[in-house]
Amino acid sequence: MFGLAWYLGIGFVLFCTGITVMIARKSIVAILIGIELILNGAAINFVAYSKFVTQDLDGHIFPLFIIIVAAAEAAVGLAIVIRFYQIRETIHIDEATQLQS
Amino acid sequence: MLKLLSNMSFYVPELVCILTMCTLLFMEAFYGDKSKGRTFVYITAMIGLAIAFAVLACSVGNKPQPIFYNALIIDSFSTVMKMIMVLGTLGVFYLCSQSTDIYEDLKTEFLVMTIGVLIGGMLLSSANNLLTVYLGIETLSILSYVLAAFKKRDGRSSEAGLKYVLYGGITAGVMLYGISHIYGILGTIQFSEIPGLIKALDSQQTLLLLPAFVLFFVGIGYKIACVPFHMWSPDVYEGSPVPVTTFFSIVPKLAGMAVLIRVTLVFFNHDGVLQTAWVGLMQVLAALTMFVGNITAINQKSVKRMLAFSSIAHAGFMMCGILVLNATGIRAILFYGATYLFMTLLAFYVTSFIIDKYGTDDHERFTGLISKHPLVAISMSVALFSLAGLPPFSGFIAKFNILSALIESEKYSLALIAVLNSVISLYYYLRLVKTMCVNEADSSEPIEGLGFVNQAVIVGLGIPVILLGVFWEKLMLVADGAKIFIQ
Amino acid sequence: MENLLSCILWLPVVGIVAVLCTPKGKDNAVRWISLAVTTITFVLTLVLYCNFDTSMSEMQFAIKVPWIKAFHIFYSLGVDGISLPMIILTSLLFAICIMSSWTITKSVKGYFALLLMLESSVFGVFMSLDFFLFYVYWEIMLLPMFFLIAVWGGENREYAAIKFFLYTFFGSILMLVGMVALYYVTGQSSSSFDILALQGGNFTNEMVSIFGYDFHFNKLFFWFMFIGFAIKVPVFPFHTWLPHAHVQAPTAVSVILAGVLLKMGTYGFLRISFPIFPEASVHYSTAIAVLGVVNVIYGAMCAMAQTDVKKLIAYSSVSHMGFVMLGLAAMTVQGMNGAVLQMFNHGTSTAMMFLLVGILYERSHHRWIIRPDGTKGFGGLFTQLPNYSIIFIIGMFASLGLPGLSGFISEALIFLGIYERFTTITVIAVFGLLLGAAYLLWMFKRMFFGEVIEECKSYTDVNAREIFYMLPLCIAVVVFGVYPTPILDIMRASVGELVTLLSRF
Amino acid sequence: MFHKVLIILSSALTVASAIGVLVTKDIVRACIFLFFSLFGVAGIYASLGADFVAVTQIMVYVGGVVILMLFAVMLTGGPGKESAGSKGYLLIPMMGNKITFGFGIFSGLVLLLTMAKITKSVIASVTISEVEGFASTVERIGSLLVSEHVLAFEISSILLLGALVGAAMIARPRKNV
Amino acid sequence: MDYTIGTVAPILLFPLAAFVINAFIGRKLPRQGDWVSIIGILLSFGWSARIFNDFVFGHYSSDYYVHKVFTWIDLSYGDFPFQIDLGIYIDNMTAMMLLMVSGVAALIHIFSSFYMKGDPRYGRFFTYLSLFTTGMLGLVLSENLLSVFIFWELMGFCSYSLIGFYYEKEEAGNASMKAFMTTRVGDVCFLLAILGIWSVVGSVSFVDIYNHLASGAFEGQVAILGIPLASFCAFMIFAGTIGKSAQFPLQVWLPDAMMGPTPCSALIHAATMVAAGVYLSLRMYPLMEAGHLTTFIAYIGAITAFGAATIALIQTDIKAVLAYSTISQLGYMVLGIGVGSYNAAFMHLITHAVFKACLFLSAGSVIHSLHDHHTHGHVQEMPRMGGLRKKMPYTFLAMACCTLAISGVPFFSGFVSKDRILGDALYWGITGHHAHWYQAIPPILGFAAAFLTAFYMCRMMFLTFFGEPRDKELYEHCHKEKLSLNRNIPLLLLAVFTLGVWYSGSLTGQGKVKVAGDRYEWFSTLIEKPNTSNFREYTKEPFGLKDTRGTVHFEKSHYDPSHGLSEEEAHHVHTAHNIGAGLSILVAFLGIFIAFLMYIRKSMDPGFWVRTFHRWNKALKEKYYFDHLYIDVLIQKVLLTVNRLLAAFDMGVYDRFAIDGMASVNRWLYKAANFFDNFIVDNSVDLTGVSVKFLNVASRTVQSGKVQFYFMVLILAVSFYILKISF
Repeated sequence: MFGLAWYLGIGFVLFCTGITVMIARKSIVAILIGIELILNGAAINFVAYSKFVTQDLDGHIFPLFIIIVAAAEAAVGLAIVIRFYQIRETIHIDEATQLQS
Repeated sequence: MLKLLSNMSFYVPELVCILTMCTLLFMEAFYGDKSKGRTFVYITAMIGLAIAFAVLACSVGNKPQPIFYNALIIDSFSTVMKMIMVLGTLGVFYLCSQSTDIYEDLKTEFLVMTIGVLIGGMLLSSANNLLTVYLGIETLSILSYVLAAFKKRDGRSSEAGLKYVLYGGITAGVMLYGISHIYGILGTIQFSEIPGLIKALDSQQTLLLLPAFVLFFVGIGYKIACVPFHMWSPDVYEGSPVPVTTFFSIVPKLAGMAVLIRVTLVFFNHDGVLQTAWVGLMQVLAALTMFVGNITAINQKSVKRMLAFSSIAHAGFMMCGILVLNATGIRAILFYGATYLFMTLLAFYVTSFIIDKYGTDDHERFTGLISKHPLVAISMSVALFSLAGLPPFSGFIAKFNILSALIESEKYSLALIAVLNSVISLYYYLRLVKTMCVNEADSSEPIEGLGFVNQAVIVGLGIPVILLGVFWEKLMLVADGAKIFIQ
Repeated sequence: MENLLSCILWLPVVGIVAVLCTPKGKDNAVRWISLAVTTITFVLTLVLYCNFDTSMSEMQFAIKVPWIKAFHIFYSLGVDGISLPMIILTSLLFAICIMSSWTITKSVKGYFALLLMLESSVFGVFMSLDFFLFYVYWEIMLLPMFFLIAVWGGENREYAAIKFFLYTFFGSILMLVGMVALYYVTGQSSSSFDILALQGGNFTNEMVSIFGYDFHFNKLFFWFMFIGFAIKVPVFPFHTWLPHAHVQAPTAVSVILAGVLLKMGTYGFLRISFPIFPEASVHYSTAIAVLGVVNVIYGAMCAMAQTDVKKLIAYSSVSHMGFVMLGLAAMTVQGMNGAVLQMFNHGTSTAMMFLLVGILYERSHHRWIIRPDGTKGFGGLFTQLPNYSIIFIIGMFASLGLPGLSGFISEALIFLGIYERFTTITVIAVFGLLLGAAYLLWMFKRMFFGEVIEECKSYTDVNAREIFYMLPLCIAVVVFGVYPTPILDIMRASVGELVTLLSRF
Repeated sequence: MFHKVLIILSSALTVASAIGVLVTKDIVRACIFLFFSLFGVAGIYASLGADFVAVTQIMVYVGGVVILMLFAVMLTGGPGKESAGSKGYLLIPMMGNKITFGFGIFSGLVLLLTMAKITKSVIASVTISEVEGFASTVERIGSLLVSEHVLAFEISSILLLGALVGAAMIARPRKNV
Repeated sequence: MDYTIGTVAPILLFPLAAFVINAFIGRKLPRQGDWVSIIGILLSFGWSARIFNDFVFGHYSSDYYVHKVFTWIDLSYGDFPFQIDLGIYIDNMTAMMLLMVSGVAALIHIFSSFYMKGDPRYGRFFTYLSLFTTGMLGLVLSENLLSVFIFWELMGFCSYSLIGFYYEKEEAGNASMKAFMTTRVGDVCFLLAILGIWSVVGSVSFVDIYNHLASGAFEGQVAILGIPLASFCAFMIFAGTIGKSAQFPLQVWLPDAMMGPTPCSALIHAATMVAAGVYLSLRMYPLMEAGHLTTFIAYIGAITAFGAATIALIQTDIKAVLAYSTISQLGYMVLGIGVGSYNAAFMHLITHAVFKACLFLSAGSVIHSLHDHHTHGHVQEMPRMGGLRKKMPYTFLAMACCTLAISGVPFFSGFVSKDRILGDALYWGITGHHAHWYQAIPPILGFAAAFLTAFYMCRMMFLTFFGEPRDKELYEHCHKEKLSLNRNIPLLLLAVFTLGVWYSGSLTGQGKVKVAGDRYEWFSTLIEKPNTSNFREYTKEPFGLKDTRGTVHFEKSHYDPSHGLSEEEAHHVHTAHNIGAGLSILVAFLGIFIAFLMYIRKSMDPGFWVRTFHRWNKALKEKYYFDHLYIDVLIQKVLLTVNRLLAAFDMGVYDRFAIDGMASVNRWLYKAANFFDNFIVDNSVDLTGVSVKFLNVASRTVQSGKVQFYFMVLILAVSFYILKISF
């Protein structure tokens, strides 16, 4: 029962939830949270494949770097969010429409 | 260990860059808050890049060499690509030193970030496994986010950074999801093994690989800003300071191109349903990219935004060179990249000085430039005509090469679309030329930024645009020799 | 002798450098330098003419230097009987244009530099034997044209210039596709842009797929080239840039545009389309003839409705170039020779007309035959400007094909050539002559007959400079109207060779 | 047995928390949900035998990123800011409005379908070999990181350095002025 | 006599040289160079006379001709021969034409030096005259249709310039343009004929055409729409004639052409150029026959002759009367061609040239003397004249002779020629064996026109020279005419040649009242229809400085009273001629008599007739509404409207929408994107404030700046593609 399908299913649910969060939520921080969910969904896939299919540790290395990169991205992203907030005093995503044709 | 050290010898350009980056960080620390006299910083940065460039130039034509356990491959293609990127970064450095769009006290950080992005780009252009690709793209992206938001006091710049982060985040996620499946299906992340494995796949797995690859492609497509993943780019380009925009339209784009070429060749180099489907998709995307870029550029008032859209269109052009999947196409892309570099730099240089002077880059601000600074206006016209693809400028030769690659592989429809886009693009470039050279200026007040040196630099950038349009044999040979290496 | 062509080609470029190096404010020096350069060029083309072997159909004075080896591109020049008349015409008209532009005062340096650049590029088009080179020159020509129209033109000049540029660029870009396709279709080993090597059309059976539709290579790319050249000619329905460009352009540029640039289109047919796609050319000659006759009639009818002199003459160019198209469609020696001769003759006569209109414009600053409010724009010029009128009569009657003046012979040859192939079309086209006379005479009547109207009383007759530059054209118009052999002799062999080639299909 | 319980528990935690992120009103709660979700993911890693990854997940992700997020939320006005958006049209709490929600769900569904397609066929096509879990991956990962993936290791340091400098530069108040 | 460049070309070159000299330095010469032109034409006349002498007094053979060519344009290459030859073709007709043209032209030149004296553009007038003479002589000498066409057009140009000679007058401009354009219609047709003939013959040399006609090369050839080529070419050539000779329906230009100076009217629009059309049709007579066009030609001629005569009835301008009479007489010539009266048609051409030139000169003489001191212009209106007989006796004498000639009074040249035409017409249309019912109308119209001619010509004479002066003041100012070399001598010389005896041995021209032997029927003997089979074997000879011909022998011709017909046939013809002669004498005298009654005796009131036929009168005044039809309806209403529409379409519709439309397509795409943004993105992403936003975001595109929309595009695009390839 708890084979590859189970894990891929969880990764899949995380991924979709992440995407939905990114599209539907209006808070920029929430959108950043969505990104984390997506990344985790992908990472689960890696590890699951590593165990059930490829049996090498590349599938473990990848999530490690995903975690690192996600941290860096979150740091930069949040810094920018804060900067944005300092200027616009909002983190509502629909306020970020100064740039348009 | 010895093996790693010997690998290092092929990795000198990157190392030089990293070293430069670190040195700059230290220097900045020593400078402290003294905002003046950063000449030394620039000199250091430029020397660093120049060394990197020299090393790269010396190693063009060397035997392909996989290093770091096949994580990277140093072949002529990647070397030439890196050279172009290094040159582009150098150009941006100079622009940064002149531009007031970047705060004086943040210029060192700008250099550091730029070199960081450059390193990511260099990594991408010789990436030989999926992990390196991922890390390269992320390095490129994350540091780019910072660059986009560089103008801290400006809401637009922050917004640009924000959009970049969010868009970059989602695409990175989607790409990773794709990579995870590719890894699952093929069982490896090494490019050197992939072609063989793909050949061995049964038809069902083959069909499966394509969706996974499409997800993977989202990450690259967003870097080169191809339709439909382009939507961030006009906003980001517009919001970012000019040197950053300049940088974005050159280095990340070319890096994305490089990795796209390599990935495409790795995955789709042998005939079959996979290749047909992918090439078909790429054709549509390339055509769409050109159309959307050009058509949207038509009505833009802001020159920077116009150039942003036009750079989308140029990406479409370069994609044409990829989908022919042969040496002619790669050669054409390298040529395109090299010429595109000079034209874009020139166009952005001029735009930058205009923005510095007037605060906006509205079309009208260019009015009567010819009477104020004839040489600059002429150079700018040359760049614009070249971007449109008019002989005898290098842009024409670049398009000609792409076209011949397309026609050689009998992609006449795409060739037709490409040339038609060339006509459309001429329309908006021509409008700007008209504004500069035909319309009368309201005042003959000169633009202070355009001193003798800067004019000389601008004209100097114009020279290769013309020269490469006439004597392009040498560059052609270089590009032709820059074979991509895939096991 | 081998470098004579290069000399002619690059001399104007030397002129550009000289012009740009003249110190500020020395406008007269700029003018004299340009005049000297163009005059020397003209003399050189006469040297070319004197040394030309009329019995040969091959390229002469040929020079071939590798340019881009990777693409087999050569700097390859040469002239034959088709291009030589055009080159002579070009150099003559440019010298005249420089003289006629003496009164230009707005950024003199730029103006003359651009004119010289234009001259060089036009020479390039007429001399190139390498398709790539041909294309490059073809496009370069657009740049000076654009600026000349856009900066020194009339009130609506920017629109006209952009339109001209885009239109032509659109055409040439299709040509570019065709050119590259030709390069690859000949097979990798013999890939080449050499126009002469491509002749004969050995790719009949190739198929090309565009948007899922299959086409014969031959026919498809014939049309690509056709559109490229047709826009330049301009052939209906690609003609609408011409009235705008002509009306807005300064006099000298109109002259060049009508006198030389339009010929590049038909020259393209003769040099590229017909030799390279003989089969398709023969196959589609009916279409070319039909377009030609539409040009003739449509141009003439539109001209008749114009109230602006320059626009009228612009449309007359459309009409007259239709005759050239007819001659090309004939594909007989008389028709083809007639077409080439008509290219030359139209060059001289229409240049006269535009120069005359320009002269008038300098005095009147308007060009209305009848103003929009219905009053006469000019009247009684015959009385007011007797010498001008005589020159005008010569130009006008040459233009409407009066025997004894140049236009007639070429038109007659064209008709003689085409009648056997396309009788009905000829019958229609001949009536174009009637319309042609109608609009010119109508204009002439309105402007020259009757009492001198108040406004025209201040006009001065042509001065010595104007007479001086009109004289060569008058002489050419009359002499070649009576004795065209000097020109026909040059082109006979080359055209004959082309007809021989076409007759095999 | 323990294995199965671990799997079920962590899976449930992951999925439930993820959905919590999606529907919760409060941005702070969303962060908390994220925390749980990531924790669950760590459990899944553990259940897959990826002990090193699981630990890293907890340390870096759960410990670092989420805290960062919380800081960000606090710095940008704290909880409830989203609902107090200037628009004032929030029909469903935390969800923008009906239409965005609807579109989000629609996109999610389309994506669901798509990914399900992929996942289904992946499962159908890859050859699954049942294996015993790895004894311990730490050593091997360690050696891999200094041999095969040394480059990635090194590059990530550059990346982190850059991100550090960049984030600091952006977030800190202006140097002068 | 040799036929070389030296002996033939001077005929052309003298006037040409005079033209060139006058054109460039005429103004600086004494007397503005009129003497140059006069000497030129006199020399030309001398050379023509030599040729005439050789032909008529030397060879005296109807078959004798000289044909010499040189290559003008040679485009032959490989298997494609093509060359255009020019050269001379001289036969009896040419010789006579040469003499007539150069003679009449010489006299008119001389007269011009009187008439144009004091004109500000005196020199330029002679320049044009010389050019014109060159053209006409060249046309006559031409050996092929193409060179005929060239000279034909050249004359057209001269005609244009001379009609517009007084260019200060707006009407002169209109008239000259009208003349040029109307004849150009014919010219264009002529060009088509040349093309058609060339396609079969491979050249347009007369000799080649005759040759090919004889060998039947035209048979079975079709031009367009199934029309046989011979008919097509014949019609097109005849259309040229219609244009140039002002035949119905293109007669409209000739009356207006009287805007030009009177000598030019005399030379161009009476004696020579308009006759060139007839000359061309005569040359191409075999083609007309082969094309079965003769009936048509006869009809056209008859209609023209009658119609113009009727219009002439009511004209009051002395030159207008002459203009219409010219049209009418040209109609006779064409009628002659149509009915196969080749010889007589040509004779009428010659006789008409002489008397009509004389009439015009006389009219010029009259006009010149009548100077209105109020308007400072010459008077041409007959109602203001009257009684001038006493003031200008010489002019009167000349004009009277000519009037008698044109009226067809026996012993005058007009009778000789016209009567033969009428006789032949009668035979052809009514009494002959081959006469069909539909052929009856032309002869009837011909006789009617003869009556009208006599009437209106005498009316003109009576109104001008007889009765009491109607404008006393004008009369008083008119000086008494003194015999002067350049005024009266040309008139009187021409008047002498209006006597019939010069043209025919019999005084009536019908061979009835013979005053000399058959030898004096030289005209009839020497001019015969071209016998095409004679040209089966001929060789071109080079036209050079030396005559390379061997001695050519031709049998001297003899007068054949039966015209080569059988005894019985000839009898019929003679009968018809006799009837015709009687009839035409009758109608001529009747016409004169009625005119006498009306204008001398005043016993008949012209006004009565005008009132009775007032509708008819109106039609005549409006010249049968042709001008209205052509200018107002065809050109103004139809052609110009079409042109304006086309031009408007070209710039207003085609250019704007189709070409500039490319730009608007882009704009449209842009707008569509906007629409997309407004309705989909905006309404969906945030529904509120739709109404406000609706206006606000009007300028937005897909690039709405909304990141989440970007996400959606991304996701949907990817999903779409993956779903597409998966299913």
